[in-house]
Amino acid sequence: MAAIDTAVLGDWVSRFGTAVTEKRDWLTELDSAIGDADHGANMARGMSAVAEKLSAGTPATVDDLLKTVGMTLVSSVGGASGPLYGTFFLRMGMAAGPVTELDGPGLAAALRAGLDGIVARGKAEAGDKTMFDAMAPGVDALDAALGDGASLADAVRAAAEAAATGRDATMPLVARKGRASYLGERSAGHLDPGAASTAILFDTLAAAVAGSAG
Amino acid sequence: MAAIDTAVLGDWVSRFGTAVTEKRDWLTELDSAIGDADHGANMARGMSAVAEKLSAGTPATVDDLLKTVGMTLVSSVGGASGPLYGTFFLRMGMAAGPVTELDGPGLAAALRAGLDGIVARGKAEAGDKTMFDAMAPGVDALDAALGDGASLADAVRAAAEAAATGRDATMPLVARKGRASYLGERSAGHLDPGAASTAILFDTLAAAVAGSAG
Amino acid sequence: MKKLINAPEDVLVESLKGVALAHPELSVDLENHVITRATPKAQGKVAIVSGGGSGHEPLHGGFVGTGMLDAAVAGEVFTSPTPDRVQVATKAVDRGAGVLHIVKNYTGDVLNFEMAAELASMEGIEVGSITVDDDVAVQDSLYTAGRRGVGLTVLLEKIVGAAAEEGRDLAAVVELAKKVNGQGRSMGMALTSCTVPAAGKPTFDLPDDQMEIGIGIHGEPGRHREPLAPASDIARQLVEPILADIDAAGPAIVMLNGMGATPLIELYLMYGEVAAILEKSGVQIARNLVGNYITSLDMAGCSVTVLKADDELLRLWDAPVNTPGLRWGA
Amino acid sequence: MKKLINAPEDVLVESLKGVALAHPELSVDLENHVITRATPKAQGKVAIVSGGGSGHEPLHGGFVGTGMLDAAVAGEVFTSPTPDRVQVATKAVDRGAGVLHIVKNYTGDVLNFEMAAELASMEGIEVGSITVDDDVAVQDSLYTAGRRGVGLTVLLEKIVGAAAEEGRDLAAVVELAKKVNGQGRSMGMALTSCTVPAAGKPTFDLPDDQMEIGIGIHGEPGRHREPLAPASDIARQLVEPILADIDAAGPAIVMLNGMGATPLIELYLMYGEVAAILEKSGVQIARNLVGNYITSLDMAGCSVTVLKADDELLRLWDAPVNTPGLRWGA
Ligand SMILES: Nc1ncnc2c1ncn2[C@@H]1O[C@H](COP(=O)(O)OP(=O)(O)O)[C@@H](O)[C@H]1O
Ligand SMILES: Nc1ncnc2c1ncn2[C@@H]1O[C@H](COP(=O)(O)OP(=O)(O)O)[C@@H](O)[C@H]1O
Ligand SMILES: [Mg+2]
Ligand SMILES: [Mg+2]
Ligand SMILES: [Mg+2]
Ligand SMILES: [Mg+2]
Repeated sequence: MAAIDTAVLGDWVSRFGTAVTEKRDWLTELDSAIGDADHGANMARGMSAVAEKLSAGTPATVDDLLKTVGMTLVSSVGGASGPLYGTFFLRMGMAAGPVTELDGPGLAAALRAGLDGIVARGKAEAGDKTMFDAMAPGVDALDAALGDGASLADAVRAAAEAAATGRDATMPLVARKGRASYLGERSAGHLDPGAASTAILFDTLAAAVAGSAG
Repeated sequence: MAAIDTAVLGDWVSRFGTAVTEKRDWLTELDSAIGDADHGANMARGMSAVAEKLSAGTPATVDDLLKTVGMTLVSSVGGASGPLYGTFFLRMGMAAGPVTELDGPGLAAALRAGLDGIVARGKAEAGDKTMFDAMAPGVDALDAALGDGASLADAVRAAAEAAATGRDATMPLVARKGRASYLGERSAGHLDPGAASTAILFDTLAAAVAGSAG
Repeated sequence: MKKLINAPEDVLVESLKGVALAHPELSVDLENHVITRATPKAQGKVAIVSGGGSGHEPLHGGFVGTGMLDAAVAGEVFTSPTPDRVQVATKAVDRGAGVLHIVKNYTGDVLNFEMAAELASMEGIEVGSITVDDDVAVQDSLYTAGRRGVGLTVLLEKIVGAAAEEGRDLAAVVELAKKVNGQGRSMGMALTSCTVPAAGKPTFDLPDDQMEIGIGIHGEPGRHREPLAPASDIARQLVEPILADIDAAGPAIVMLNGMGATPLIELYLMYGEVAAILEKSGVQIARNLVGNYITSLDMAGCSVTVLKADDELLRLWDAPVNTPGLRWGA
Repeated sequence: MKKLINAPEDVLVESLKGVALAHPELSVDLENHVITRATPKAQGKVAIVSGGGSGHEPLHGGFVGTGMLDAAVAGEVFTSPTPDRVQVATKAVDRGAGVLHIVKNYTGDVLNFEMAAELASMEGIEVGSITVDDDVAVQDSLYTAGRRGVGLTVLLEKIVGAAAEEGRDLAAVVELAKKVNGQGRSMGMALTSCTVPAAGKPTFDLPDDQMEIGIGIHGEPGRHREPLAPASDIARQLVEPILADIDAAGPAIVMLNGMGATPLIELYLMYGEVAAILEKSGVQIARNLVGNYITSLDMAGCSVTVLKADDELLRLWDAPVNTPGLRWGA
């Protein structure tokens, strides 16, 4: 399998929704330690709105699908993660355009555009202890694996692993963006909740791609 | 010893002050269970104002002494116990008159007048679960012991014992007066705080009389 | 005990100092714990004095001002003030037309205000008195201390204050106070106990899954303890005993009051529940108050007060009031 | 979790229902969680919209009314509202003279209001914006999210609201908002954590003998944890960092704000302590507010806000305001 279609992307979105809902309490727990105890609720609320929106059927083109996801997140989540994840999906869709499937490089470019969107909105840099610190390694790893000739399935698995590593690496960091930054030194020693949800985002992408290959 | 003078009465008042201050937390504890958690603080505040007032010297006559105690309690305690104990001492003093000592019957009559004052203000009856339920048995026992020819020291000791028994007997009662009455059936199973401080009042009277005899 | 205080014995005076600094329109007698208006009302008008134990703020000090009280006498926490201090307040505000004492029905308040009225009449001041007893959690009976005075006190102080400001004489003001007291009832509940500063620990223990129904405003435990319930159920448990006690059909003034530690977001939610039940029962809420008006230190919980109203009461309710705790039209 | 609620997910809407029932002078859009004045201001005047996560009541909904906000947008508890809802509010209140967005400086609020402003300008509505960042507990830096917006928001909404009511144009209103934001600073502390309804348990654990200094208004733990201290010491710990950050000598408006579960008796006591320190430092308190104005659900604790004031600010402060949370002159 060298490309994924809207069905696989729809499956990704649905798996992501299921996973953040299942891990809702954990995400909130992480946000209690260094934020305001709502990241789990925010993501679960947003992704259940997405599921509802898509329940009528998956849009025919990649950009329609991803923009719908983005718009729904923007208008249902609020908080920092709403505009950030919303912008991520909106920009991904804009980069992908009105196609029906994405090959490896297409997917990588779309994810990169999404990441750039998050940076444009939130101005996060590496090491700020945000979702960026899981997402950037994920996107970089995808590029690298594809460049090394890996299969799409292997490449997204590598991206998921890199995102998880990035998430774990937020633990010792002192936050410089988002609510956790108010804690100063006290933010060290905790995982960033947004990095944790982003690791789930990449993990469910790998699972969806693997599922479609199986 | 057939009579007590103002020094003994002064000693009584001072012992009562010391005792309620020492037992302040216990009295408040009792008031927490069925009242508003201030009886210990109220009595300690009042009796320390009395001590301060009397620190210049004990008045020369019984009525002066007791009325001073009563007025000071009225103007420093507040709550239910302020007017009640205040009236008790005021009426005791009025009954005693400008004498310098009280014999057994004189003391009994003064205490009876104090008790009547409490009833006039608070309308308590036997079994209402108030200070009345310790004070009335105390005064009755004093009358009875004196009638039986007991010495003053023995008679006030008997009164103290009766007051203590009366206090203990408030335990199973359902309160009909004061704050505890708001609890209805739930007031049963607790000692009445005012009955507890009244038992102390009689106990310190016995101690003061015994002290003067020794 | 977690409180923003210094020593427990200084809480009252230090808090009054803060009131004095925050409200130049009030005069605070730190020795007698009496709060009066800095500018007294006109000669010839009835003056209104209330008071009681502290710990119920904004009641009573926060209701001193034009259109409401002339003076408030603050006792120690949950302890009624002494007669001599009530008398200080009474003398300070008398404008030659007599003084109304608004007393909440607790043995301590009743006895101390009674003695104060005796002192006042000895000095030639005419004193009228109303004993507020609106708490339906407590059974009224000739042989007990009777119902407690709770939330209705706020509404009564406002309405009677307006009448005094209009220039009604003492007899008329007392009459009105009796009318209000006869037409209003309250019921409260607690999610947690309060902690009296001098006691240093909660007055009662309440497990995490329990609540007290029928509490007063002094940390007295309630009439019964129940498993924690949804707001809609709590609203029913508060409103039903009130409606069983008075026929409140028709226009009413309703207060949803917080006990001190319950935030506004919950109080408004509760108000929604209470209003729905009342409207279904034929009570037409003409005016309302939602917030912390008569509290019990740091107790979490709420109370409902329903006052059957007619045109006269609504007009007096709407009259201008300018106090730290209630203000409109001024 | 002990709260007067039904299901955690219904808290916001059910509380808004209560607001709608309690305040006929407000219009509540239960679908978009937007509160507006029932009677809009005159055509040609700048409108003021604020909003943010819920749980800070009376902020912002309680400050909608003449002389203050035109609309408040209520997000879920501690979660900023979405851009489309801010846009609904913006459109609803625009009277042709543009709309000021008052945003507290949190990434979520800033991003959502930014997107809302983009939507508004696409529809031809002129939007100005002020980001309030007054919390001296947080260090300001180009490389971080910067200081949080806390207590000053209340004072700014009042002053800017009065200016808009006077008829100043959008540029002038934005200018004034910047001036206020530049001259005011706040600092807060907590005795207990709050509990977010959806989380069901306290956001942080705080032992009985500890307090948090430098907390925000979302249950974020503070900058450091300390042994519980007397009020006078806490006052010093709140006031000193403010005075270290701005030169506040001269006239000022000072707010002593409760976090939601601290009763008025303690807030007044704290105000006394704070006022004493400020006066000693040359701050002359010209106006003050003591009470629960910007809360953090059921958190116990308080915050201090100091706004350096001049005649213009004092005049706007004194202008009539008629909202559920602040009312005078009306
Ligand atoms: N400026 C930013 N850039 C990128 N991500 C950010 C930024 N600010 C916050 N985040 C992410 O958002 C997460 C918090 O999301 P959430 O809890 O839903 O919103 P809020 O902080 O408004 O409550 C943080 O853990 C962090 O990963
Ligand atoms: N009507 C009454 N007659 C006699 N004693 C009473 C009456 N009401 C209350 N008391 C006594 O007062 C005691 C409570 O005193 P205290 O706690 O100091 O005052 P308060 O109840 O005002 O807080 C009760 O325990 C009871 O003994
Ligand atoms: Mg969060
Ligand atoms: Mg008591
Ligand atoms: Mg008491
Ligand atoms: Mg949030």
